[in-house]
Amino acid sequence: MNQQSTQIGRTREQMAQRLALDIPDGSYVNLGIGIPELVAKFVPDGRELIYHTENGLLGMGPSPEEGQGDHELINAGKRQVTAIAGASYFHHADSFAMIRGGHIDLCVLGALQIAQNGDLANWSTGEPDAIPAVGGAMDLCAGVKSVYVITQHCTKQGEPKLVESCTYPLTGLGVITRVYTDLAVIEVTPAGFQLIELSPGIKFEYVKERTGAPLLPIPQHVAVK
Amino acid sequence: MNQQSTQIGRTREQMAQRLALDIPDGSYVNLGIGIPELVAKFVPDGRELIYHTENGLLGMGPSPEEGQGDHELINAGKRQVTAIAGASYFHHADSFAMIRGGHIDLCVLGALQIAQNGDLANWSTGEPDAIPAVGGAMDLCAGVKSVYVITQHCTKQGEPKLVESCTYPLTGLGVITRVYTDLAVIEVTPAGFQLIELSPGIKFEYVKERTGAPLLPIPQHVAVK
Amino acid sequence: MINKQVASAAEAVADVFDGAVIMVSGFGEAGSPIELIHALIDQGSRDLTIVSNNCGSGEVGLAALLKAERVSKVVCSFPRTANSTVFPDLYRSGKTKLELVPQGTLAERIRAGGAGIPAFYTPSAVGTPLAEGKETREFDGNTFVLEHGLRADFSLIKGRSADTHGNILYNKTARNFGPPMAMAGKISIVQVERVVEPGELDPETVVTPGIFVDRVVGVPSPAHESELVAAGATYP
Amino acid sequence: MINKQVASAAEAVADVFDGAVIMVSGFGEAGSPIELIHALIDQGSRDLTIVSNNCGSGEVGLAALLKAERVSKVVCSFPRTANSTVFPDLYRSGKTKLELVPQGTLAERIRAGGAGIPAFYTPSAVGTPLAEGKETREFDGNTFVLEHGLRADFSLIKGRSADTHGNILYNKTARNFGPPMAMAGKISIVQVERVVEPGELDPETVVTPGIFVDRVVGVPSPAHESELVAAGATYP
Repeated sequence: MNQQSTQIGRTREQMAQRLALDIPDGSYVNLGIGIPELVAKFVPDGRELIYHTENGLLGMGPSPEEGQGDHELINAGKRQVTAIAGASYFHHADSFAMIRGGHIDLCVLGALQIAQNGDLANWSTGEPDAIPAVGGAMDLCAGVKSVYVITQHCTKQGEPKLVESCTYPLTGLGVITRVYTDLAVIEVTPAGFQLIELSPGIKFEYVKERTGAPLLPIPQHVAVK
Repeated sequence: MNQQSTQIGRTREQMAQRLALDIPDGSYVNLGIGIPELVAKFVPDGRELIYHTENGLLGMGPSPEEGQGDHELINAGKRQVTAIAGASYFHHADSFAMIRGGHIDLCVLGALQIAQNGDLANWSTGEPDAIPAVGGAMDLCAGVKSVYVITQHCTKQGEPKLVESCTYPLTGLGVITRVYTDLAVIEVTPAGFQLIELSPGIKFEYVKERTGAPLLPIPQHVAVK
Repeated sequence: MINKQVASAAEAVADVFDGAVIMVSGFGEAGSPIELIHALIDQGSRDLTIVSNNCGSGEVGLAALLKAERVSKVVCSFPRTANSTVFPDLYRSGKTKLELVPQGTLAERIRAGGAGIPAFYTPSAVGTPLAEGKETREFDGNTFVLEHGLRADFSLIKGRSADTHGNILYNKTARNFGPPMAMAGKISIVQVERVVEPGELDPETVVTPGIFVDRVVGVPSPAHESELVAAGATYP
Repeated sequence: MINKQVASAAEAVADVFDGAVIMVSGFGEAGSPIELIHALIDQGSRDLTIVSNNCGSGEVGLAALLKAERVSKVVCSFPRTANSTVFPDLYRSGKTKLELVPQGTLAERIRAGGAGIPAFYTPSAVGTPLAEGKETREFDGNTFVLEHGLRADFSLIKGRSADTHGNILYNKTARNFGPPMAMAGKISIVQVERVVEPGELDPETVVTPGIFVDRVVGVPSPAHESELVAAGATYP
């Protein structure tokens, strides 16, 4: 449904920038691979976030200058990164103690499907010949205080990613509280998907048609952030 | 029964020295408080042992010179010690991972009672007004590869410490494999207490009378070590 | 900007509430955060549960907190000391309850609490009075006892150095229970001799990463419990 | 005298036996002990179970061991890589089995194995296919799954520096699975760039204490997997 030539709604960068606005100063944040990684570029002035990468670094900084990287200083996506002043290295058992023990404030993940009860499917399409691979996604879902999703509203084939219930294998149950897409910001509430904000130029009906479960309109008393 | 003025059998130092002979080169060793601590003084020439103290030091060395100690470099008995070259510090969860995980070769403990099946009681006399305190003894019994006891053969009241079954609350079940006393070296076998060696000047009958369970004589085919 | 340093021990413990569960680092005097404990005595909260390996000595630090009858329960591996009758008197009078835990089980329960592990099986104490009434289970023919993770409302910890992000280094065997307690405390408070700027600690040598630490207090010359006891000191 | 240094990677892995369970450190190329793995390829043991976060890339290191059809099973959180078809081909042909484990559960199972904990409860994977058939239990109203400790016959680990007592330092995020795998290996073998005498490493900064390490091998200039893959290298 999305047109390839004309951008409708937010770009990936704009989605990341929008999400970044909602992260409080001083948060410990784990960013998944892909669009979530872009969030780090858009932290508003005056806020300081500490990035955790599950392969053993707290205080992850941006990519190194060309030729300045270290093969053994990488992020969860296996790309070379840097370490900020105040960083620390630790082993995997300690790293996932941070995750599982509820010490990380926010995790931002990509998604295949998000159900209206907050279930997330993001690790497997369940195809019989696919090579299963899960990484740390289930641990992040199980342990991090808040888990946000950042994703295109629909698949490349135009199928809704926000659904009544996930058909793909689950990553975590009832854990997603916010979804940031190219079209909207949506909160997952006990009543289901609750629209919080439309992307510039996007109408409610347009989002509703592309959402695979009931979508509650922006309530009168909620101010747009 | 022991006479106060005339030493019968080995002194505390001699017991420790005798036990030290049986510790292989390169062993990781945890020494309990009291007589066990003396073992470190008698390591034979040419052998190197690494001492673990459960409060977070591997490579414990002897007491510091007068005035050279650190209030925060102490052993499990809360006395100041030193650290050898090659030492390492670690926290309590890691320290007991070493103990519980079977990484320590030998632990030497004191005892209130040792049963013929290898049960040890060494933490409580079970008196109703006693303040219970256990420390790390149960963890050492549960996790260390070999647990030896070094103790006087009898209590100050002349009661046997080697018994058919412990009447005091247990520390560990079936864990003691050797007992070094002032009178003898005794192995705990599936058949019960097996005399391995008599202290100089001590007769089998003398030890047998002071042992609260059957004592098997030194077998013909066992060479005295 | 992240800056976890607070101005004083008093400020650091100001929000401790009646009935709180408080972990206190230390093995004997090594790692005992005496200045934080004294601030807690001044602060006044009551009915506390203290999780600590020992119960202090003399009438300073942890023993002084107990003596002030502010502690209703201790979770501890070795509450006896040669030079303090504070805990024994409270225990015998029934004023302070004791949950006696083998030292390694105590350390592991604290680490588990901080690591999001609600329960685990351990071989320690199987068949002894300290496993009585607890669930046991066999794995590979051996018997283990089920033990539960421990968390605290506050952890009071002594380190040596910190940066303002809360990264902590310790001194020798004073490290002991500090790192797992920092993990298990909902609010973890660390007193250190020296507070530095981020970047001054080598990230390879940080023992407790700042994510586990909420407040850092500079106490440049901390007291040694044994010296206070030898001098006959009491608190307050 | 204690001296854990062995002369070569070949000597270090000489006693690996058919059917052994082998833990291999590394997350991507960081911390992957390529020289030890290549020595294991030369050594010839078969029917191995490999416990490692990934399955290597290209046709060097772990991927080369797999390619040589020496591995009957992998225990792993993320066996896919963009630049290797080795594991996918083996998996689809049924030649290599896969036990897929969430990354944090994998790390904790290894640590538990090394710490004498036979089993623990974790919230990770509850309600997902990776918890199917596993025992679950509620604590405080939340559901957890029972997971078991893992041990290995051998652990192959990459560190940066060691002393002859086996104390190990690591490099940055190459630390990853090294410390828990050193704990969990019955025989733990560590390759490092530099081997020094006892006393040259600061005891406060040692990451893996020597008690967890059996053999140390000096590999002064270890290869980087990504460079080998970029150069189209294969092994042997």
